[in-house]
Amino acid sequence: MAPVVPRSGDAIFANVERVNAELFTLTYGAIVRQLLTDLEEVDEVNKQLDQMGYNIGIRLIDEFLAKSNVSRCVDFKETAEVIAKVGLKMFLGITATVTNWDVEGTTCSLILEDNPLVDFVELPDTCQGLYYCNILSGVVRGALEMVSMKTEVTWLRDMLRGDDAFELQLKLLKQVPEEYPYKDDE
Amino acid sequence: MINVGKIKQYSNVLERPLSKGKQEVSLSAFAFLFSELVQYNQTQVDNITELERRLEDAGYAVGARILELLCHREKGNRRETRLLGILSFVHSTVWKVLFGKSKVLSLGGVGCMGTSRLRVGSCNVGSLMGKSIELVKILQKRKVSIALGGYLVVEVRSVNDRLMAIKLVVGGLTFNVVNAYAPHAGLDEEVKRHFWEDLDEVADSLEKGTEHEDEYMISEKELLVNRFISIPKDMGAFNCGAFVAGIVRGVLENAGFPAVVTAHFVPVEGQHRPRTTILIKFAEEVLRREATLG
Amino acid sequence: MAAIYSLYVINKSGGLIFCKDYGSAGKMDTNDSLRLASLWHSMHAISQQLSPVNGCAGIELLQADTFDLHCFQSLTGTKFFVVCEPGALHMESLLKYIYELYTDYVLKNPFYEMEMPIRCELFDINLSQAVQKDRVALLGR
Amino acid sequence: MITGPTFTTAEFLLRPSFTALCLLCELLRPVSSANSSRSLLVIELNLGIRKMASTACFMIVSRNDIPIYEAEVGTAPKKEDAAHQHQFILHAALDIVQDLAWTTSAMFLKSIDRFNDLVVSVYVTAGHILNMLYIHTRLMLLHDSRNDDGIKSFFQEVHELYIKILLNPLYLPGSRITSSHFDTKVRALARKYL
Repeated sequence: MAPVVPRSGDAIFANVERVNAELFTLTYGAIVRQLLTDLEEVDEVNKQLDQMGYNIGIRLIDEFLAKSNVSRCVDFKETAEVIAKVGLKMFLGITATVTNWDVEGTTCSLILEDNPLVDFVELPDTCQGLYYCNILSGVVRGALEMVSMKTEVTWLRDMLRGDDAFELQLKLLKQVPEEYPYKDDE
Repeated sequence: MINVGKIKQYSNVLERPLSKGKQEVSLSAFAFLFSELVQYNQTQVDNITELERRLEDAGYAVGARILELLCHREKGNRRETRLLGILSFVHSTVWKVLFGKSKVLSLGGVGCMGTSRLRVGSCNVGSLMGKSIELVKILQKRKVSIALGGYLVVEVRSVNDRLMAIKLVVGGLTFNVVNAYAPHAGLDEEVKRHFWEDLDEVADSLEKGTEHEDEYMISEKELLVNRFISIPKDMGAFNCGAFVAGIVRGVLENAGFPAVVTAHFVPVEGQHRPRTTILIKFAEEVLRREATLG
Repeated sequence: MAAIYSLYVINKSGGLIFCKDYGSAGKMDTNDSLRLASLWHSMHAISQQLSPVNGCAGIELLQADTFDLHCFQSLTGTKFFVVCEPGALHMESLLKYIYELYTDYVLKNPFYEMEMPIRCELFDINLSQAVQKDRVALLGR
Repeated sequence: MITGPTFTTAEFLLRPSFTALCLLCELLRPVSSANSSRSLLVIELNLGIRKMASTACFMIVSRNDIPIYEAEVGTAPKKEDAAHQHQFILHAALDIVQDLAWTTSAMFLKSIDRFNDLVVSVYVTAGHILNMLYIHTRLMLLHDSRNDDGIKSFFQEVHELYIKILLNPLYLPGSRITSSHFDTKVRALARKYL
């Protein structure tokens, strides 16, 4: 009954229309720049980036489902793998390794193998507290929420802040049981 | 992907080799990001002009950076010092790198100026596919100064099957070429009347266009950023192309060619969707300098 | 004569966000359409509850003697359904394709607000091309 | 006797540059007349050069002639006054650059000006200007070296570094380059090529 989940997004990425990563990177840079000017406080910028990511995530999930032919995952483990191998590949052309599972199987880390968002970027002294890629955590959180998984997504390691990798932690808070439509109706 | 290992370690951005521009992300990723850029900026403004300005500013930041990068990478460290040079840089190099296609077919090397004689030739080449080198040879042999796509095509208007107006810039002069395919004697009077009426109309409109020698246009059927965007009726003539206009302005202004750049929808007859025209109006100083450079 | 009579999109809380009529016999006004949407939404949910096996995704096809109704629900809860001639082919592919159009021209449009009625010119244009008879046949290949 | 550009007090005052103003004060301190201060400059420089092993002053000038980076990269012992004078000479050459920059599409303008034994070489990048003064970002080097190829290589590599700085979305174009990595790398390049 369950269709085979694609193990990698390579084929999908090869078939979708693509654009120069520099346009993407610089556009994202322009967004961060705007936020820094508008909000001034680095913490506020982090929050706003996360919010913007969330807004993207709740829309992007449909595109992911429509184009990847992935259907419902059996467990959170599979979900994490699909994000790492199919989702990231399909949109950003990159993959990640899933590690650091806790015993309950509800917390894990994605270690990015590349990160097109940060090409060219170096944090100046004035923006030391900035989580430059915070949009990405928002995207994952938003996308998972739309398929009834409440999660908490945080950066554990960030190379822009001197760490040796980009590590994104996914923590499953609760799996919302499917009781719609009655729950959602007011 | 060959690059399976861990992300490469660089102590800082200066150690990293300059990108080759080969890396890609999906169009969707960009489209979602751009959409969010527009949505965020909508929350920051209370009118459409302001929204356009903010999008343009975001584009400007991209343009200013892309200019320096592309001159270095794609142009072998040549700067553009002339108006037409920079325009051609924008619509060929910049467009190609950012949007994956160059805007205008440019054969180059055909527009030979310096002589006061201008030869205009017309030849039927059918399709240009794979024939461009051959064509250039013939043109050079015959000393034809302008060929379609020859130097810098500023505007192309296809009026109907029989009429086409092209605005060319060769060596600082603007040429309006109307290519007409007159109906032969055997056709209906009605067809002939139509043809002459249309021709009159074209001639009139060009007259108007030549009043603004400092204006240039880049037309695009569908801008990459507008691909998925439908503008609501209540937003009037708002065009998200303001972002692209900002990129163009960023490139031009930083190269020393300050200009006002705007994006407009221009309706196309027989098409559902209007095309977008990026209108470039150079500052007076630029034209003055251009004149002194000769 | 078009093989497709009408198309509906319902958001995850049962609100009608898009409907397009391609020539059904009985004309419906907006109120009728809204009522139909929420009715179908509930029916769809009930069918899931009624299913004797777990993991039922709800009604996919409703056949009547004068029409077929094909329904597709995405994992995010948005439902798309077409009403078409009995026995019309390739409707699953069509719905899938419409879902893709929705992700492109609705969700990537910064002026679309989530869960709200769809008013996107590009979605309309692409949709009307997609439901043309010969295009639908192409989807089946 | 003065082979470089001649300056007038008016030119001094017109130049909006902070560095030039600093220098003006400095120069005006010992003698009040503009003429004598000019000759004083020459004498000091001549003395300076005889003592120095090699002189090289490197500067990046952005919009409105504002320097965004400067470094004494010669092997000669550092001297505050000398540094100011070098920067001043470089600034004085800016007018020449402004005219020259539009006559060629090359970035490397070679030696555009000399001041006794010192030569001003300039590298004009593709971008960056603002506010009615249409000037590109210029990398300027004042040096006593005759090694043109070395200078060119130096400029090209610094240019690449500059592009990397500029591409950083968090760097505001036209603002000072504060990165210590950049400074270290420029000095290393100077040792290699000059």
